[in-house]
Amino acid sequence: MPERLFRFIPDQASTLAPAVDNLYFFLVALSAFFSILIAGLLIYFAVKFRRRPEHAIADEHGVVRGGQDPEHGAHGPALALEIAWTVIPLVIVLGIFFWSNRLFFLISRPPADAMEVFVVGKQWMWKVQHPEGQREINQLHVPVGRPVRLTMSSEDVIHSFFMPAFRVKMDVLPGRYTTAWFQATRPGTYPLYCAEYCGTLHSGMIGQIVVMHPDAYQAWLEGAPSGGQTLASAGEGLFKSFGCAACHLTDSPRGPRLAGAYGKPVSLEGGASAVADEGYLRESILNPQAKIVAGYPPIMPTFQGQVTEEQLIQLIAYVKSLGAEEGGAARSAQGASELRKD
Amino acid sequence: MAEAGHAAPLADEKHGLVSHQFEDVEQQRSAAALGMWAFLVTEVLFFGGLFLAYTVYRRLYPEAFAAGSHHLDVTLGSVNTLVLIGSSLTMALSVHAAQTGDNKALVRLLLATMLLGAVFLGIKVVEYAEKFRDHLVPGVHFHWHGPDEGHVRLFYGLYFMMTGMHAVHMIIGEGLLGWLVIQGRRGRFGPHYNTPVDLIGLYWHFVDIVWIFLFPLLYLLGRH
Amino acid sequence: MAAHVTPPSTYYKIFATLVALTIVTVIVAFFDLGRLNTVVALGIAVFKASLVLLYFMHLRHSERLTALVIGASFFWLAILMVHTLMDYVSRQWIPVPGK
Amino acid sequence: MATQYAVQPPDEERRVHYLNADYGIRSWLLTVDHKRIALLYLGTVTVMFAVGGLFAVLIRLELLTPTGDLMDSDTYNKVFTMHGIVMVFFFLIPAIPAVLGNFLVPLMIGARDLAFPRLNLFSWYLFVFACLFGVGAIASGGVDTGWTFYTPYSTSSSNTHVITATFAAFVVGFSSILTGLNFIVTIHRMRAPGLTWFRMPLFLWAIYATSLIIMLATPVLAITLLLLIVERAFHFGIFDAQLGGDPVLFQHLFWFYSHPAVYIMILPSMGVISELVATFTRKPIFGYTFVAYSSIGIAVLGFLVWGHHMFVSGQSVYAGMVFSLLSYLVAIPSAIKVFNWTATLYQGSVSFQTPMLYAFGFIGLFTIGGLTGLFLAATGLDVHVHDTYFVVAHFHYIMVGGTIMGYLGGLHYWWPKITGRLYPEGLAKIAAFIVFLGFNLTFFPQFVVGYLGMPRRYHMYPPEFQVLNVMSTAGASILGVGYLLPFVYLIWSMRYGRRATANPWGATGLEWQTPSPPPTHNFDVTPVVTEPAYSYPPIQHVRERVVG
Ligand code: HEA
Ligand code: HEA
Ligand code: HEC
Ligand code: CUA
Ligand SMILES: [Cu+2]
Repeated sequence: MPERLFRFIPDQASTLAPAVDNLYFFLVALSAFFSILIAGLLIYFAVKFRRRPEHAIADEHGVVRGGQDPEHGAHGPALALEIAWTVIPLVIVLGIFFWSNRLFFLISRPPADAMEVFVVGKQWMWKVQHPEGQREINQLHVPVGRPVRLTMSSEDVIHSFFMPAFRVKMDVLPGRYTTAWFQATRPGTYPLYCAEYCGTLHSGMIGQIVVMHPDAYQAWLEGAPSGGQTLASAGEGLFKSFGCAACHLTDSPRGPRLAGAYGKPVSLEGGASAVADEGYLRESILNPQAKIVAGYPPIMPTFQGQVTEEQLIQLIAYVKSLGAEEGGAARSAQGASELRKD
Repeated sequence: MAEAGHAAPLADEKHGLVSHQFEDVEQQRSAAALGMWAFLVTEVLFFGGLFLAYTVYRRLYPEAFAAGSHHLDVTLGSVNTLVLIGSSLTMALSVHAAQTGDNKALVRLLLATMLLGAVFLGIKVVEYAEKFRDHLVPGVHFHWHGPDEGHVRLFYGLYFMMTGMHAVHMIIGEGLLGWLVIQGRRGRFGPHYNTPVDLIGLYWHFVDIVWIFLFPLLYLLGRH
Repeated sequence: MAAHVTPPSTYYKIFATLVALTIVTVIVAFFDLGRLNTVVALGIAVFKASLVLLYFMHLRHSERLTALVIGASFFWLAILMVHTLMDYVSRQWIPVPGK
Repeated sequence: MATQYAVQPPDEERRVHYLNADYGIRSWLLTVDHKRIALLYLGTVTVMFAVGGLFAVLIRLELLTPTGDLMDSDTYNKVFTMHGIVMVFFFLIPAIPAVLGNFLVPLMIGARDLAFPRLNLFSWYLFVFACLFGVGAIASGGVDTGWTFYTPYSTSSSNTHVITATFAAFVVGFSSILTGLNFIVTIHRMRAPGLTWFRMPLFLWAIYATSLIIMLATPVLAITLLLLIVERAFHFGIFDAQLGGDPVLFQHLFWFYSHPAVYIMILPSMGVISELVATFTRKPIFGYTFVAYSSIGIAVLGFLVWGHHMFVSGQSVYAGMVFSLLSYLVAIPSAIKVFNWTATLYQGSVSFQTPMLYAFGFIGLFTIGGLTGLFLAATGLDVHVHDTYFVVAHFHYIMVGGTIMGYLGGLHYWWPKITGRLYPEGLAKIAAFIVFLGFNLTFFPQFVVGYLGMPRRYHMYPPEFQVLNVMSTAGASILGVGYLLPFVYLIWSMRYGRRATANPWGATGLEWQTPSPPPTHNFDVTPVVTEPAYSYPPIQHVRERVVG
């Protein structure tokens, strides 16, 4: 982008950016219109109807006799005016409402084919993990032209992952996952900020988003430090070392088979049901007693305090990969409630 | 002082005083009554925050809440409910005594109300002591023999906040009743002037109503 | 004095009803009615609270403004509850990412 | 409204009024006279404004350069936190209700005092106690959570004086509840004969609506802060995700109070503007009933929109949409007010004394601030501008450009009534212009820098934002001068100003029908109201003016 002396909008580097800016420009125009209208009328009336000597008005001592009929309970033209300036703004704001919330829905629903990146915020840095195992700190490398979905969590307080060039921001909370997505349209380096106040170095919790051509990205992936393991394979290692495999890997009756569980509904003890999204998997590991799968005893120990946020991400990546490998069909056909019978 | 420059407060024959800002007793009484009701509105929303937290977490962790609740003492809770309803009765009767000018009954009924309030608080102390013994007071010593300790801790946290705030209101109420007793013995109240009895009565009944909701929510869910 | 004087007999009747309702609500709690348990428990609580309000607190014989004030407090309590729960109830509605 | 005090008695020097009825410290500290209590509040909130202003100066000086050279990050964090807490809880919320409201409510309804004068004094003591506690928290090292106290930062991470500061806010809450309660009861029960609801000045409608909000919202703040204190002290997990709680619940509870609280801050100022516009155009407010009802509409609808502060907090997307829709609805009553004020000028007899200049400033700046609220309520756009300087600019436009303008306008307008003296008009006009210019220079650039992506609460920032920040700091120094001027000349005028007549503006309203300053009990004879508010005589407009 050519450097400009004075800018009014940040770089437009995602598919969302122009859509958001259009709404912004519309609102700027609308605001300008109403501000100028109000200011103009005020000035015009103030000048035109400024106090003149011929106005017979109460004197300094304010002896006020015989009032003019105050406009209580408007009727006629006055009422028409009142209705007009109630209804016209109402129509306008409803328009803005529909426009902006369509956009919001777009921003809130990542496309299904998005590539996944995991983000962990902690005071005061961003830790990023790519599915192929690459890790970075305060940097995020992404390819241009592909939707990217961020799954984010915090180790301590609330942070917020803010990429102004993409017009995307999402709070990063402790204890649960939040998601954000974008599709970069222009290679370059863009700022990354923490937007939720999080303590001393809140303003230092910044970084860069590096958008690359797909081949450059591929090259970067190969060069970046990954410890030689993808997230899922790291998760597999943990699955074994934490002893999850003992209950979950074989078709042992001790715990439910996890293959294909991701994204499917689970029936719970007590009749409720839940969807096995990332948040559910997370809770199942950290707080297994909170939601018990129907038909199983509540014997799974909690791993709270034993697994770090990053290990959790690896475990979940592994559980999700189990579904992908085995097609997931087996489990979904049989359904969680079926499990109870065998 | 401000009062000094003004026409002496109008002494209304038998009734108490009409403060300088009011035109007459009736205005003064109705202002005071509205003031008390408005105050109770703020109390509803004050407790409302706690009820909200309770509802949110109970929805999220029904099992843990049921388990935690199961460990509360229903008998003590029920007895306390009856005690408090009893105190509401004596309070209502005090208002009647004041309205009819039966000063002896007024003082006795107020004392009975205070006594029942004290019984309630006493039972509460016993319950708290038990919880303390069982390590069910949230804090470093909290310990729960059973699944889902974290969410049971939440239940107990809310239990203590809700009953604790209720108890604080009871204690304030006891203080107000004590003041009424002193005034009552001086013969301040009668058919023409009983606003304080009336208003403190409203407060006391309100505290009772709070308990009427706390009792089933905390003690009774998860009983079966 | 504008205040209405309620005869003690009314107070006793209300008291008896409140005691009876307390006993009922405790007994009901020991039966498993599923979701109905909560409904019944709260229903009885609301009824008891209304009795206290109407008779012990003389709402029945108070001016309209008092009823309005009380109504407002419960209306605002409802706003607090409903709008917050709206968030909690609908959090899971967004489809699972990637599926 | 024909009452007798039209002409000041000649022996003005010796007339007994509320200021000279009694002397000495005790006569002030133990007073139950609403007018004296109003002055006690005036003194207290002015001190708090100076404290908050001092912090604002520190913020702006630090942000002059992108690097953190004036103070370290921890200090900066404390500075903006205490700026926000002091300005919101200790200045803006009490400013108009407790100063002008306290002084005017009984006068405007023709009563001798508020319904509960001793409770009124007690609220002031609570307020002072809270101020001392707050200043104590500042002096002993301060607090760094942001004025929003978000958990879990405030409960488990911050190691500053969170409990002291929240406790101070808690106490201030009680003080404002008691004030609100007093106003509600007073307006319901103590209106002068003939003063029906729809004859009331619009300032009273605004104060009534404000008091409703105070009473319904503040208790929730109280319990929220209490939960926060308990959580911080005992960690039972209610807002702590590690223990099963949900930090977002805190945000719900906090904003349930704090969004309505922004209307606590703007409604009284809107009430002042209605009075000013009527007086200085010599006309009844156009669409009186609509303006009156819109205050109540704002008070009610204002409770339904709090989630618009939480669009990206992890709140459900669907809840976000509902909150967005409702936020748009609450903008409508504000729009109605702005249009009605503007229409009032039509065929009026407009004069340009200082209070009216502030009223013009209010209408213009509030319009900009409110319209930018529409940007923020636009969910898809708020994702980008949330927690950036765009938000900072939005609320300063409303709170500084709107409320403080209204407050200053009101203070000038009722100054003759309060002190019995006139302020120096020429100087006051100059100050009003300086405030207007300085304000825009300070905060307009922040819209731009916010949309460019500069996050708020940033101690250091990328160099590309510097130009706009320098403009902002320059503006703040002009603004500071603009505020300092009234501070000086108003104090000066208390001794040296010209004596004011009972009704220097020739305004309607009961407060102008008693001498300036009023006697201790306001009216020697309870006034009887026979006409609606703002019953000015018709204006003789010369229809066809010959140009020549
Ligand atoms: C007095 C204070 C005050 C007032 C009155 C308002 C009024 C409004 N506010 Fe503001 N707001 C704040 C103080 C205030 N706000 C503060 C302090 C914050 C930040 C808190 C923090 O995080 O620290 C904030 C933050 C804030 C946010 C959250 C932003 C974020 O954090 O991401 C939102 C989002 O919706 C918002 C919206 C609105 C709206 C829609 C109004 C509306 O009520 C405005 C209505 C007014 C008008 C619309 C103008 C007049 C109308 C016309 C001239 C006619 C034309 C009108 C139309 C076409 C509709 N505000
Ligand atoms: C009523 C509320 C109010 C008022 C009046 C102000 C007034 C001002 N505010 Fe404030 N502000 C807030 C409420 C308010 N603010 C809030 C709620 C926040 C958010 C805090 C948070 O994030 O938690 C905030 C945050 C905030 C920030 C963002 C900080 C950040 O996010 O990092 C900035 C930055 O420029 C700022 C600037 C200013 C300025 C320049 C003024 C100026 O208008 C001030 C002008 C005043 C003076 C310059 C002093 C004048 C001198 C006197 C009155 C004389 C005194 C006399 C003697 C000392 C003898 N404010
Ligand atoms: C002692 C046996 C045991 C161990 C060890 C164990 N689990 Fe479990 N797990 C269970 C049982 C039993 C259930 C079903 C009951 C429940 O929901 O708590 C379960 C449920 C789950 C679920 C929810 C499954 C579904 O179908 O909805 C997940 C996910 C899970 N475990 C992951 C793990 C992981 C990851 C580990 C290791 C870090 C682990 N478990 C270790 C026994 C165990
Ligand atoms: Cu992390 Cu701010
Ligand atoms: Cu808001």
